[in-house]
Amino acid sequence: MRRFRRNIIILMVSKMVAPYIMLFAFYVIFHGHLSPGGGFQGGTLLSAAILLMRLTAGIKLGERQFKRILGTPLGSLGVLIYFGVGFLALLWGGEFLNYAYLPFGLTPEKLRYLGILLVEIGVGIAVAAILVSIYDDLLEHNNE
Amino acid sequence: MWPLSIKRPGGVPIKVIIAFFLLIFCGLLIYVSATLPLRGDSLAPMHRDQSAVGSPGASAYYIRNAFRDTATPNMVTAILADYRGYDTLGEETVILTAGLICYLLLRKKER
Amino acid sequence: MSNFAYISVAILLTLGIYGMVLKKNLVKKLIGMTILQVAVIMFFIASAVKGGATVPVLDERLGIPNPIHYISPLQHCLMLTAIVVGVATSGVAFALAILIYRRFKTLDEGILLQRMGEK
Amino acid sequence: MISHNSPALIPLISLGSAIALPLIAFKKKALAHPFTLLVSFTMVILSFYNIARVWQGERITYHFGGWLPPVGIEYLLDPLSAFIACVINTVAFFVLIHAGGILEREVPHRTVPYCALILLFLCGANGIIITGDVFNLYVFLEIFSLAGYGLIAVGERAAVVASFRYLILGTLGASFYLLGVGFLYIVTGSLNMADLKRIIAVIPVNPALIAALALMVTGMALKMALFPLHGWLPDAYTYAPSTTSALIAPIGTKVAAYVLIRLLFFVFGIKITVDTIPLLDVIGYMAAAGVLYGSLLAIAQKEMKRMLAYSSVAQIGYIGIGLSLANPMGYIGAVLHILNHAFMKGALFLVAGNLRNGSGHSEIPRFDARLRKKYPGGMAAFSVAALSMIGIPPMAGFFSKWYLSLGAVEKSNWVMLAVILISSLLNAVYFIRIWERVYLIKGNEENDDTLLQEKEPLILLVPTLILSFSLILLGLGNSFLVTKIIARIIPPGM
Repeated sequence: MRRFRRNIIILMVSKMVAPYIMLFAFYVIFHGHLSPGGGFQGGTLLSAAILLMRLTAGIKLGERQFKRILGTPLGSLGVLIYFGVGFLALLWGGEFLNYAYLPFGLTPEKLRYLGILLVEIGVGIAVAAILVSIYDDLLEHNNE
Repeated sequence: MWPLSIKRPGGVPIKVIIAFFLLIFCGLLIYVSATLPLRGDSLAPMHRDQSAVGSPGASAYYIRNAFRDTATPNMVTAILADYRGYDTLGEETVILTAGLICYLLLRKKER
Repeated sequence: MSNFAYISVAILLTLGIYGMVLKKNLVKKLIGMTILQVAVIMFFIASAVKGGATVPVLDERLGIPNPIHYISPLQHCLMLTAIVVGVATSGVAFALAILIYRRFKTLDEGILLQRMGEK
Repeated sequence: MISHNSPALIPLISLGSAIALPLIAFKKKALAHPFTLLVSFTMVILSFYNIARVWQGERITYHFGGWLPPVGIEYLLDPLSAFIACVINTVAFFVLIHAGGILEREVPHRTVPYCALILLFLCGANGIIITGDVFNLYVFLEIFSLAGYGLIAVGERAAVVASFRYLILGTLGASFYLLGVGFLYIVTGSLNMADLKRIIAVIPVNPALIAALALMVTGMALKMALFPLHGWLPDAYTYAPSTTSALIAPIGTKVAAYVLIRLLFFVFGIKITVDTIPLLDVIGYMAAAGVLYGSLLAIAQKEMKRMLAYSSVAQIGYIGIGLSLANPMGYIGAVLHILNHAFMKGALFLVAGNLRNGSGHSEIPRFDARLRKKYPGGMAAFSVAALSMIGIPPMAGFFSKWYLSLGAVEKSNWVMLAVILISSLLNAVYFIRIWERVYLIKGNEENDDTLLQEKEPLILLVPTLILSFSLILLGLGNSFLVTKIIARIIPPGM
């Protein structure tokens, strides 16, 4: 296995690019209602930004951006947001995932709009965190 | 599956037989796809407003009602997160499962 | 439009199965698996097309939404799910391949079967 | 609220707790197993509640998001799905009790993700059983299979290879299924099972419909390990940890068999599967070949878990035979065999796990009379389950074979009858081999040290005993089961 060597040019370029990838990821997540996009696409972009820093700066520096141990709990949290929104609707008398029953006092279609947004955020968090955690686990052996 | 791809002494190589069956499979698929409704025909069964027994056709229903029901212009998002939201929850669970498996198999033991 | 797109899907599908069943290297098997999944996704997406229709995002210039103006959104939604499932499956498959390589020091299934027998 | 949502609650509870488990047990790892057990117990209670609700043969539907079926996803609770869900959750509960004594030893430091995967596995199984939507079935099939790959891969050294092979073949099966769904959707324009059934009954039979049927059945046959497609099963069951094999052997293949029943009889209907193409005959002869092949290879095995795995290939063949007969008796036999085989294989794999835990191996040539002295309870459980596998009358296994034989006679299908009878003899051969070593041969007392000196702990023994002795109860109560539940779910037109 080749040893990891830090290259200053690649590091600088990726340092400049990564925040914009991340910004675009948030755009894709939050703009999913109006244009092609959504939680999964945004989540992969978010994880791409994090993984870019891991690839260029190495796991030590990369971990200051996103702790390795956080991957699985954050992924669980993302799915839990999704599940929680659905379950909240169930508790308030509707079916599971029936956003029209969410207790926020809006018209049903606005509530559905809001429900979709919350769910997409959950999906984005889950996908980003889990893709990073899979990457970390696949490389576990190499950074002993 | 694996013993199949190991060399057997003598006889027709088993690889050739499998490749032959795969060609037949490919031919059958092409034949079947030729009998499908024409692509791009907006009167094909899956695009109609009503199915053969009068139940609403899902795809046409989404196009007509997605914005009215969910105030979301992007129909794919509306289907993904609302009409068929349970599938998407399943999909998130699949990827969580993959994460958990990688954790289970590869992560170093904690001391 | 005619059904020629389905023919390329059928060929892609056969190639994928060929790789999965007959290639000896585990990573090549995984490549075959990915080709297979992509072929299925292409099949769905190809079937969603309507002649002269646009993407399924509401366009105010087209007035009240009418199915002849938009291609079918359902297949796209289903395939988003299938893509994620495919990503998850490849992730698990690579984890297993890495473990196999660590334990048996090979990815060739003939040698692998020998080493499994030896213990 | 519970009664309104009860069809969806079982998968939702297991799903929610699987998601929450990494958060709950993040600091305190010891919580993982009791929590899993509690969730499993809740699932058992809920599934019995569901059975009580559908007792009169009614169908309860549940619409996710409040959208009516062809638009939204539907869950369908009818006596068949409630019954199978009940069987699976009950077996899983006992296996999970047993896991309490063996988990720390088999997957050290890994109990949290392992328990979460078990919950996801159960969630996938229950979701597949109860769903009324063909694409939703695919999604839950993938949850179920992925969790299965992970659960298998933590076993012995060679388990990763077995798991990889299972993954390749399982993905092939799932892709075939998905392709079939695609054809079906293009021809009919619907994804809902009840809707599909009505549409398929009306539209003319065309090649695409038959291709869809063939692809979906092939995919499910791969998951179910029907005979020529069983390649992944023996290694996967052998190298997996005991808890995994005791979970996957009763649940994994049964769920795929259930999907086959749904597809053949409740989606496509007899009209296509019997009258138009001889699909059921093909399944039947493949299954019959599988019964003989599995039984013969089981006799040749030296390792108990591997022997049980090949025996599973044979037992799945029985279910296939029952389906292929396409008459009420064969159908009752197949459904009853799903129940019986789940209990029998669960008990037998638990015994194999106990032996591995106690004596460190489960190789049949090294069995002798010391096992009888050391583990009287475990061996009694083994004997009862084995008698049931062979098909001795008071046990449950006899009755499923009885109904299968009745079905074969009714259809004058003597080949199937002969296969059922011959394979019972073959079953007897491979179990008698073990009885002979355990009960008839005197052990030499000198090298007693190969066995651990301790008795089986109660936590391992009790679930094994309950699972195997309930086979007697199931056998005695089988007329009740058949008339009250299974007879109500004979598909229309059979």
